[in-house]
Amino acid sequence: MNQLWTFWQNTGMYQLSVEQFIMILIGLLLLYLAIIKQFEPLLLIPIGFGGILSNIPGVDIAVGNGVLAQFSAMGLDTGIFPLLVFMGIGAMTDFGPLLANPKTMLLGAAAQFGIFSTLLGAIAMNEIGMFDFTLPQAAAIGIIGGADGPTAIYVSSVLAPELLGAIAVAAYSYMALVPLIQPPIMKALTSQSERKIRMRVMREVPQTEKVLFPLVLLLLVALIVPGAAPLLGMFCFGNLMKECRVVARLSDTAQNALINIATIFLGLSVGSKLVADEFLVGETLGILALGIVAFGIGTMTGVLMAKLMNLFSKNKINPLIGAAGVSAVPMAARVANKVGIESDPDNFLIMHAMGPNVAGVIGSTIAAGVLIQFAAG
Amino acid sequence: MNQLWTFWQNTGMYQLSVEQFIMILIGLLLLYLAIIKQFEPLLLIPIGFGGILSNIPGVDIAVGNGVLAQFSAMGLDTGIFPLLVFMGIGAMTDFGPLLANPKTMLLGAAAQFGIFSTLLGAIAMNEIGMFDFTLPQAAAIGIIGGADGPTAIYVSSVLAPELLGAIAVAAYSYMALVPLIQPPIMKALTSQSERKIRMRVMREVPQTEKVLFPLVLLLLVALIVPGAAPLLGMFCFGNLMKECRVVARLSDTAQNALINIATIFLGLSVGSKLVADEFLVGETLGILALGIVAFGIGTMTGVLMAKLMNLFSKNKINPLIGAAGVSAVPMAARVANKVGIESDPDNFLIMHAMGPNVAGVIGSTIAAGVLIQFAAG
Amino acid sequence: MNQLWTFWQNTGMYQLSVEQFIMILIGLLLLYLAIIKQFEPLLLIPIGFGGILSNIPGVDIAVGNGVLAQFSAMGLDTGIFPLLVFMGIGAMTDFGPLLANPKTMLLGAAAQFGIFSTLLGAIAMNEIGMFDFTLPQAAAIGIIGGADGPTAIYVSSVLAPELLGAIAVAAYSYMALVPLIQPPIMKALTSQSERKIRMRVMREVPQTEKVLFPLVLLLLVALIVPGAAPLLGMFCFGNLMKECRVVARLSDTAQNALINIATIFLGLSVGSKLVADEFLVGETLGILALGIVAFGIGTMTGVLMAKLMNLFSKNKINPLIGAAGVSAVPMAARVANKVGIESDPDNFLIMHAMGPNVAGVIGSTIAAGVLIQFAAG
Amino acid sequence: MENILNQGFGLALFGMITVFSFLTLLIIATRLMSFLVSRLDKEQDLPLANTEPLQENHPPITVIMAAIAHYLSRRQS
Amino acid sequence: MENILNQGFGLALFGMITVFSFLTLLIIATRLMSFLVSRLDKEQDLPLANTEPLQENHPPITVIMAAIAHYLSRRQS
Amino acid sequence: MENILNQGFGLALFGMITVFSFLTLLIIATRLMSFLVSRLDKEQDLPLANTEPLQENHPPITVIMAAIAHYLSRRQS
Ligand code: NA
Ligand code: NA
Ligand code: NA
Repeated sequence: MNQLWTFWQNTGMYQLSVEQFIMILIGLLLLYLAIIKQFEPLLLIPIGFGGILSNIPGVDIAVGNGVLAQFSAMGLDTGIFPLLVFMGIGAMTDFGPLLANPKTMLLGAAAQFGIFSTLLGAIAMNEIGMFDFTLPQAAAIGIIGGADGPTAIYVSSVLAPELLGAIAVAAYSYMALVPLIQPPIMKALTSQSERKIRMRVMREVPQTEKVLFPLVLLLLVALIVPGAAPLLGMFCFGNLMKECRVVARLSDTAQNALINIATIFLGLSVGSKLVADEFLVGETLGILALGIVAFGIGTMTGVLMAKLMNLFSKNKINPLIGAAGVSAVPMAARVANKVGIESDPDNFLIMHAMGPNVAGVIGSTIAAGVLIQFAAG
Repeated sequence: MNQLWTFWQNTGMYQLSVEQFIMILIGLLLLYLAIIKQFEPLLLIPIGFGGILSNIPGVDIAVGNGVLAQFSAMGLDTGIFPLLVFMGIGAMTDFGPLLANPKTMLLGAAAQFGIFSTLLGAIAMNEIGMFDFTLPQAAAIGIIGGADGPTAIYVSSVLAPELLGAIAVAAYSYMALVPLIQPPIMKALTSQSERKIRMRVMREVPQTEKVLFPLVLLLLVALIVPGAAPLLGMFCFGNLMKECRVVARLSDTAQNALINIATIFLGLSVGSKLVADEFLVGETLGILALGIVAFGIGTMTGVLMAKLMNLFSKNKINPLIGAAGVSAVPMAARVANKVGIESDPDNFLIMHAMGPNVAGVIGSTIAAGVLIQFAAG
Repeated sequence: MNQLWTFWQNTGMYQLSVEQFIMILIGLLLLYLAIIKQFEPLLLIPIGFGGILSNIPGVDIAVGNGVLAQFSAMGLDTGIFPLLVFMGIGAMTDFGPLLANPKTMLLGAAAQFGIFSTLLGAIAMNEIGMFDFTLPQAAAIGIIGGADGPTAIYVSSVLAPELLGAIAVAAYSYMALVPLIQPPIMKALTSQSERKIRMRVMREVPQTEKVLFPLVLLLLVALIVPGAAPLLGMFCFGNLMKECRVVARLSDTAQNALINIATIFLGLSVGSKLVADEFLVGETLGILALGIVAFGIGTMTGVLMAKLMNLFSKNKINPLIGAAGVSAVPMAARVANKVGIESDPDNFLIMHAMGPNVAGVIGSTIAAGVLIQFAAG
Repeated sequence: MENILNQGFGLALFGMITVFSFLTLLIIATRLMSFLVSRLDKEQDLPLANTEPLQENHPPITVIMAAIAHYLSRRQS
Repeated sequence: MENILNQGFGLALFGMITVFSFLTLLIIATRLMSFLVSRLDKEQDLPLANTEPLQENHPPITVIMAAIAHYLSRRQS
Repeated sequence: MENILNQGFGLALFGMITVFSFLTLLIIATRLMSFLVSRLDKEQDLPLANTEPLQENHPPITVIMAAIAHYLSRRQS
């Protein structure tokens, strides 16, 4: 009888708190979003599942010597997992469209307004007395506007690990919601005739340029924003392995086995941060609210920058591709294409949008470098 | 001359002890079993080879900063390697046959008698004065009856790391011997007509059920036996990645590169536990003897449970598939099929046996959870 | 304005030292050699890129908690990465040609003169007052003559980690230069008629011998030079996985995903050792000079040994294949073939040269074992 | 000695009960799940494993926000 | 409170300036690179991504040695 | 200085002797192994690399048990 009582005390039912129950529901919701709605399933499935595991009472999984706690200590607190994922993304990225039309980099720059205005938004929430974010926390929240998962996770792990769960969930959820968030903003800011602008056929970029570009980019980062060098360095390394064509086996592994392994571990590690006392707080609501503002502003400034550039240039840019500057590769580029087709069914913008799209990745890592260098506590 | 003497003193020949020599022979025997007899070669080749490496005198391989000692510290003492292997197995497991006929889960439950009777057997050996096993050690020995390699290794690494080598060797050897151990027991307990029972054609299981099942299973574990959550959690995570179909690249990696890497490291780490002073002890004999009893009892109770269920049910179960409840996936299911064919060449039991077979995996992890929760020192 | 000044102080341009600038140029040169000249790109691309990253000022990449410092601590200081690479090479190696003609092992032995004469050369440089190498340092420099990357890196990581960067760069660069270094030496030491010697068609080696060979080799190492057991053990393990044919999935992973991942990490880790104050020293010049001597002497003694063996044997060996005894698999074997074809366009030596080529790998690991056992500080 | 024997019997008995109870509950839960799925499937095709992502006007992420807000408000009161 | 507001504005302003400056410089550097590549390509075909390794009589590894030697000699003088 | 020179010569001499001795022994061992394999092969086909696992009535795992038992009994006596 005594043993039965001990058993009962050891069950999850006895030990489960309301907070853990809610967090398990949130984990299930993330799985639902990932599987049924196909919201960035590669990350949200491990994150959601890890979140459920982390809230099972009576067993150490996300704390102590638990397996997720160990994954987290190994690769999330150290930054290794997001950097390996970023290396793999680099090995999958084609800078060709950007090299064919380098001025679209400015679109990728403009869209980073989303990051910094969100930083200010977080501070404004302090001012009106809602929260009490520190500067590093505000900066980490801002990076959601970069619309780039590994960058957001890396920056939060450095600046505000206590917010990492909420920031990662926000970043990936909104990236998946790009097809809902962006089109109304894009249409509101552009006229029908602007959306019909046809862009010039791109030149073919020689392989030599593609090989040299990651090196040029790395050296420029080294000279100007060294804080962005770990992120951009791993990204450029992956890209160089792909483009140089002499290490195909390494490039293949970086794009497949290695990024997949890192993604599984990264997702579970992020999931281990979805514990009730860090996630079930008002700040999470603030972060989710700020995140959607970040995406909206980034979209807006990207489009407006395109319109501004058109004032000074003969070769008109279709302002819709400015929205792709927020990153969310390749979703945002596809959205630009889709909205374009609505105005002119024969106007395929996808390749033109890939330029600002990858420029947005570069732009967010530069912003990340600045934030890490100057906002660290 | 002096240097020659130093050299001689540094050779393996000079330093080799009788114990190390015997252990190297045992390592070679494991390789023989793995390569020529094809006893679970995926694990026994790394274990056997690691065992040889670990007994080379005059160099630190399995101790200190040796490479196998590092692997072991990294993933065996921490439980990471068996959990990753289990995740991969989850990603290879099809719960379809179990979902088509859920009541066969009871067969997977009954076969776990093997675990607990072996636990009692180990304690009985204490009683007759042969050994002096502690309760955690007896529990770790019992888990051999689970007929599931990663579970056995995980439980021993938690409860009795000093017995891990012997337990892993016993578990994998007997799993390979299932085609020898089981048939006589199965035939002794069943009549010819029972062995000819034909089972109903299974319903086709919709994908939605397959996606939901790992979540249902995880939640039930969380509520009832949280101690089994790390093992079953990783297993269900692997299975969910496979069944949800939206993260095929992660599922592929979990089933290939990642499980293979983890298997290599796990096997070598287990091999590093095959050092003479831990393995060449009477306890190892006891463990090997108890292990075969465990398999035998599990087979027996599985078959008997099927016969018991037939007393109360209209849809008769062929009792041979009860033997598959010990796990040893998929060997035990094949054995059930083979023995069935001997009685009726047209009666293919393999799919029906897969249900209790995977239920046996679930059953052993539940038993493992109970043992970890209540037998830990 | 103050912030602008802070920003300027944080840029790479402000902080970059001349030494770092030179090291970045060296990193770019290594990338040039790897990509355009195809000098061992699998290692030199990660090494070169890692070297650039490590010399970016103002950010911790190769030091402190930087990502490359972490890779290095994880797998280079511990020896794990070179051992995993060596395991993969073992899984790619075919000992068939060596087993068909075992006496060619003596060629692989003779070529190791390169290692020990380089060791003496390093000490001679001390004598003439150029440098002040310790015995472990001289031994680590000598191992360049082994013409085997992972072995060189493993030995330096044990004996002289401060020279690892220079030794790795020298080893891989000269391995790539084998087609330039060897032919003049080979031609100078052989007559036209010797270069035309046709060797007997090889016997077909049964699979059983191929399975047993790695075990025979391992046991002999265990008995005689246990210091070589970690290196040769992992190599033999890889080879056994390949030849035994019952663990094809492990062998595939060892040859692909795992060796590729280990190569990426190993290269970046070696790159992290290319920091100015360790690399930009006179000793590096000495190491590079000694390295080429090592390759030259190894080539010479390999060829001379073949000529010596021909004095005592009826079955003449083409002395060109002696040069393949330096390892540099499979480049040196190809060079032997190419030089042979110049004298007799129908005389294909490639398969005959593979024997001494892989024997050279064994020879260098034995030499490495001796050096580690007897030269360690 | 007495002690470990008793403990062992307790653990064995109790372990088997747990295993059986768990798998029995799992049978029930599985049957329930299968039943619900079959009913659901009749009413509507589940959009599982479509390659085209679905988007709606009410992004479900708002559910997270609502849940947290509700939880926080309840906790305060 | 004042303080973090000021810091935030400073960081935001300064961050956007950096992002824009960086990408502007990157445009210039990229254009320059493309220009140089196009001129180089006209003069000679770059041997990029040939499968056959190229070897010359002046192995470029000597460049490393020359560079280090030059650096060391300059440092001493 | 003397010292390291002597040590170096000793190590070099001794290292080459070891390398040669080892590979000479390896030649002998390899030849012996090949000879034994060829004799064995004539008498019976080795079941190597069959896909079908073989099972016998005397499971070789008993050899492990016998070996340990023998070792333990010898140690006690
Ligand atoms: Na971005
Ligand atoms: Na089982
Ligand atoms: Na060699």
